[in-house]
Amino acid sequence: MALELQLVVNGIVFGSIILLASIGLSLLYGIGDFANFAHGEFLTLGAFITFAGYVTFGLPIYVAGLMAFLFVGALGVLIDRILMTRHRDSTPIILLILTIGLALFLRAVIRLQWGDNQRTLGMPLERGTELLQGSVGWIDYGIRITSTDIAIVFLALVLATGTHLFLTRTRMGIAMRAMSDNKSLAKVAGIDTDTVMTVTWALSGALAGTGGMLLAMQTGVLFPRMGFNIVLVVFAAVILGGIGSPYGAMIGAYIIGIAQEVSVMIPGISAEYRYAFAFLIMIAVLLYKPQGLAGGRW
Amino acid sequence: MMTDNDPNADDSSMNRRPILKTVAAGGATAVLAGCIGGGDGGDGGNGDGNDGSSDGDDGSSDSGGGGATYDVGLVNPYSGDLAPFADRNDRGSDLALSEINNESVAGGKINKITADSETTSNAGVSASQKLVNQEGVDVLTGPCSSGVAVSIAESVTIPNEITHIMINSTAPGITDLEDNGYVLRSCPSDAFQGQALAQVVSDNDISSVSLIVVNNDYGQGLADAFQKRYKELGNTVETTIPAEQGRSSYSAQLNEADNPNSEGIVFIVYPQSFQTMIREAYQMGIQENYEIFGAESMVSDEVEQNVDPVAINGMKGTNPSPPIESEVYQTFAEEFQNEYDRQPTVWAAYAYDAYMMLGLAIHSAGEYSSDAVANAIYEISRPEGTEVSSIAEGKSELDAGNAINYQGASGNVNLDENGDPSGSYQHWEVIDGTFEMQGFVDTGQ
Amino acid sequence: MALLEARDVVSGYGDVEIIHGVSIDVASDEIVSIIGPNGAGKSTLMKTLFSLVDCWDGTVTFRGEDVTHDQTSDLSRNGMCYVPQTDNVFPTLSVEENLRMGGYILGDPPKENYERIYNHFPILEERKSQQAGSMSGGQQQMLAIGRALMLDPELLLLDEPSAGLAPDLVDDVFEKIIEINEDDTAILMVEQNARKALKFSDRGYVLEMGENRFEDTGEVLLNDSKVGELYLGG
Amino acid sequence: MALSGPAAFLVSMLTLGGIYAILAIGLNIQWGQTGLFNISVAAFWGIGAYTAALVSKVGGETAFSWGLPFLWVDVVGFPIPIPVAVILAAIVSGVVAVLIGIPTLRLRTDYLAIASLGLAETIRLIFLNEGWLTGGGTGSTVSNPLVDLQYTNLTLLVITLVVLGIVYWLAETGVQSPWGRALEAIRDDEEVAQALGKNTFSLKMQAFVIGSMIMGVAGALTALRLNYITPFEFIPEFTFYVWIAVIVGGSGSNRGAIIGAGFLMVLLEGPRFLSDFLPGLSGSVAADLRFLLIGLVLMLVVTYRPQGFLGDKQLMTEDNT
Repeated sequence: MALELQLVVNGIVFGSIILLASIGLSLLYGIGDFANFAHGEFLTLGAFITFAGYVTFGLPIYVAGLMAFLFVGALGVLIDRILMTRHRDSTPIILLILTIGLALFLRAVIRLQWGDNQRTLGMPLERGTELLQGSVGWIDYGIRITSTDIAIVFLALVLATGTHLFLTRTRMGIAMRAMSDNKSLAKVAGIDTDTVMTVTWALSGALAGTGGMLLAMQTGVLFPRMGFNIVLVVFAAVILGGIGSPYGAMIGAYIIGIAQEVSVMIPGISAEYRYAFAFLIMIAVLLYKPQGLAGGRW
Repeated sequence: MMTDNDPNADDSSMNRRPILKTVAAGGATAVLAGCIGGGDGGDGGNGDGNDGSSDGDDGSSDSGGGGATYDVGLVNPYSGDLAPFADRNDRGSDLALSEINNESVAGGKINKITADSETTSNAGVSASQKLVNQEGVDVLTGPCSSGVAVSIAESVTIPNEITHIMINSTAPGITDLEDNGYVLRSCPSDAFQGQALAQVVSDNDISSVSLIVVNNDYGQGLADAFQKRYKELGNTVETTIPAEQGRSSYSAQLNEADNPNSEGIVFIVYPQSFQTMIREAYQMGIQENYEIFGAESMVSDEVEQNVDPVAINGMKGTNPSPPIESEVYQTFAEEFQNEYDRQPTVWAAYAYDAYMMLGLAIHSAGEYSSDAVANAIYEISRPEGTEVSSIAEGKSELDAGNAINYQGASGNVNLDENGDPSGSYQHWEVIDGTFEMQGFVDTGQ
Repeated sequence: MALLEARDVVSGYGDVEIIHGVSIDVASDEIVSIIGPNGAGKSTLMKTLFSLVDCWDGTVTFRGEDVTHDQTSDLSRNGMCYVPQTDNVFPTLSVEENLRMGGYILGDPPKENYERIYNHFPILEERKSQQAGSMSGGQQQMLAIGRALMLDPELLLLDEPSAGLAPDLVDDVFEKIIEINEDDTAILMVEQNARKALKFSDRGYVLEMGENRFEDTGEVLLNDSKVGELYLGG
Repeated sequence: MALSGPAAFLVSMLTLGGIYAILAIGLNIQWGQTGLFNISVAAFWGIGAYTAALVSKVGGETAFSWGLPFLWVDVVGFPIPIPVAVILAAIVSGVVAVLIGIPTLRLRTDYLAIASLGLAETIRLIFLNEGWLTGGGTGSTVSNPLVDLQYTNLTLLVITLVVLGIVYWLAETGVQSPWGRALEAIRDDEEVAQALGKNTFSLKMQAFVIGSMIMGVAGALTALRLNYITPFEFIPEFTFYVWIAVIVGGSGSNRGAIIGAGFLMVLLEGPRFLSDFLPGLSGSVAADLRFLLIGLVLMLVVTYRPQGFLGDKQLMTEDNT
């Protein structure tokens, strides 16, 4: 039967995967003030770039991951320069529709490049190491962890920490937070909001690209809809944490990740409903605390 | 639509078959005409009404003998969830078409026109409307998923009296469609495989299992058939766990399947999800404790190439038997390999057979129209004729006035009165990471 | 030549013209106030001067150069800074980060810029790691001014610096403004609190319906019976 | 049967276009009129379709033997006309809309968007996993009495156009009424509307429920068009399609919604003819190019004509959040 603690561990791993995507989405949401529906495609692209590096070119996985980070980051810059500069004053709804168009476009490009057949990273299989066998009452706290799990959690946390340092220590990072706080004041203060926006796209893309790599490592298979399939959960994490707050997104990602997994312990709820469970938590939190858990704070 | 309400459709079809055979020997056309006539009174009018578009074709095929073109539609999931199947259907059908059009049938060539079903009924119906009404095809093939197939059959092909050959739609429910004989399949119903799989699991002395099932028409249909037979054999299904395709993790499903009362886990999912599942199952140490079984959907290059053998070695399951040892299949596989530089899947074989049967049926009928194909396709596949496996053989036998029995790459493709080929299944075991066929399953029926 | 010269400025929002041709001068050592009833277009004028609102007609020159259509960031770089009336600090940034953003254009502003501001507003140094949003209204106003001073501007535009402050804080703010002015920064401010503003100002303009009404030294305006009756609440 | 050739194709496309137009009008009441950012169109569409499918099956044989007009369906021995199946679809959609509206309509715009998207996905999972009710992944047959008619598709087209006409008339009447103006007030500034003494929650709920009911009606028609429905019809992409229709046609305009639906049909179905002009194109490449084109057109439209063809310019180009 299910090992209860194992579910929590699985949740942490899944939470780590959506963590990077959530931070990136939240940054764009906060600073650009719109929901980027193409974010799922960023993830997919990150996964496929990793595939291209690791499988097609035979590079080490971390080099492939770095490629995903850089490539999707660069794509973010490209999108911002070509498409988004015209839309600096557009309403959120225009931007939302725009990103839906972008999502369809990117997914078609991914299909044209890599086809519809699923691809596999072919990472070596590994049996999870057993830790902490035993149980207390009905709670079985035995867990198994693989080095991939650890790598995923580690990498996600390293990048999250890096993002935190960037946002709090660098001039550009603080400018991003300032712009998220108050766009017009940022302009008044002489902040080059155009550049800040471009950097935000780059960072958001780069984090999503790496998130895509983690997703590919976890699932093992790649397909053009993979990012879109989890983007709703990413949105749930972002909203749960409070839109525009990357720290909230971190909390949100882990809560959603763990809650989803643990939800299978509820009797009578099929495993298929765990995505629904993520949304129900989100809505419950919104009703109780409409600003999200972080209350709009950074 | 399920008018038959026959709770035991499989058995009844078994019972009825000998009768059909007997009558068919006397005159298959009469039986089929009867079948079609059974729908509504407008039989005579059908031919006329239908031929608004195909008259031109008939004319050219009759007169020319050299340059006629027979438009056949293929609704294929080029996008959407089942997109990976589209290329298989294209490869299999193109391979058949190159042979058909080399030889020419009834003095003409088959022209395949494709349209995207997007794996949804809304788009699939639009796509087939375009093929049937805009392009004027007389025969429609595809699409992939059974749900879309039924929508198209009910909304487009049956009302338009278009012969509809399904290539990958294996849902048992399709057998019972009230189709006036227009709906045929080149793939067997999963009702048969469910029985075979139940037999294999039971024969391995596994008396209780957890099922992980992709929750679509394919998975549910197969799981139902499995469950029914498995219980008849005196075993128990502990839980049936639905799993949607395309998820990034199935650990929750696997945890649920990890049930102390189960001795085995049966996967009825597509390769894509299976690769994720088996990876997680291995990490969780699940196959240490359970015997693992799988349906035919596992048997694929993807799984062989991408899954580490240690994770799947010893796994067992069933596969509709392309008679791998048979010459027909060997030739098919060889040509396929030459053409596409890869091994064919069973799905490519079904697509290949659908088009081969179509080609032979056109030649046998001597004309191209929906009704002519629907009738002739039974004739060229029935067991009484000379066995043939290529267009050239078939043509020479037919031209000599002999009845033929097409032997397909996917099996003997003898269509029953519901337009279904009977399935025969091999059981396989994964040895050193490859699916090794172990011989045919005797379902005892 | 005055530091800032606005001539016949016309501007507005969308299709609505709000400023119908206003002229204003600020000399390099002055404190100048713009007063007038609600809806007179005082804030719009400020925003027009700072290029936050498009100038439809007329010219604005700063240090003799035409800056009518300059970008706000160029204006800041060249010595004109602006403090909005409300939402004038970044609430989730710390005090120090707010100041750092004030000096964004300089790259990383040197230490003495911070020190100059901490000298004017010691409270900001005490609270430099506190989140700006959690400070009192008066402290936020000081931070807002401090932020604008990071670039050491020659001209500071203040939109209602006393808005929403308790009466005893208002004097504090004005005293700080004088202090800043003595530090070689010209001040142009819009004030609701007209009487007090004029008292502290060298000169004042009275605006009504988007047009100049009166213009004189602060003292004269304060004592002008007509101005007093119409705009200073008797 | 009966109709064949390009005419039949046209009939089928017009029917689908009509269904999209109905969906778009429903969404327009919610978004264009009231400013509700609803991304659960597919869910209500599906609820309508499943309701119609279930209703149609209740009686088994249809009431033809009663010699009644063809629009009648038999339910538990009691013959009811198809419009009743359609109305039932609307009612069920409306009830679900109330249940969803209670927790979500108080949320701010973008939260409502994501919350409704989540609920739509939840509803799709229910379609998929509650097999006892919906047939699960296998799908559900629709006992469509129309298939026994001589002009099945034409009849459905006529029904669709009649429904579209009624829905359009209702929506236009609503727009002109004080009720419609109250909704616009909420759209333009909810706080002001509240200050004017409007019960904004109740008004928003009304708009949400009515819009959702219209979507449910479109679902019932879809069930009649497809004759067989599966949960895979009601994926989020279809919600986006309806949004495209509304945005391109012009938010706030019901006529625009219809034009937008027409544009959507050209966008979705037009590229099917791409392969006619590019014969060498493989099926999957053509499909990919089609979506490439859809994405591109969408981006171009909102970039160069954000208010759509007939839209309220202010709604789309000025930030009123």
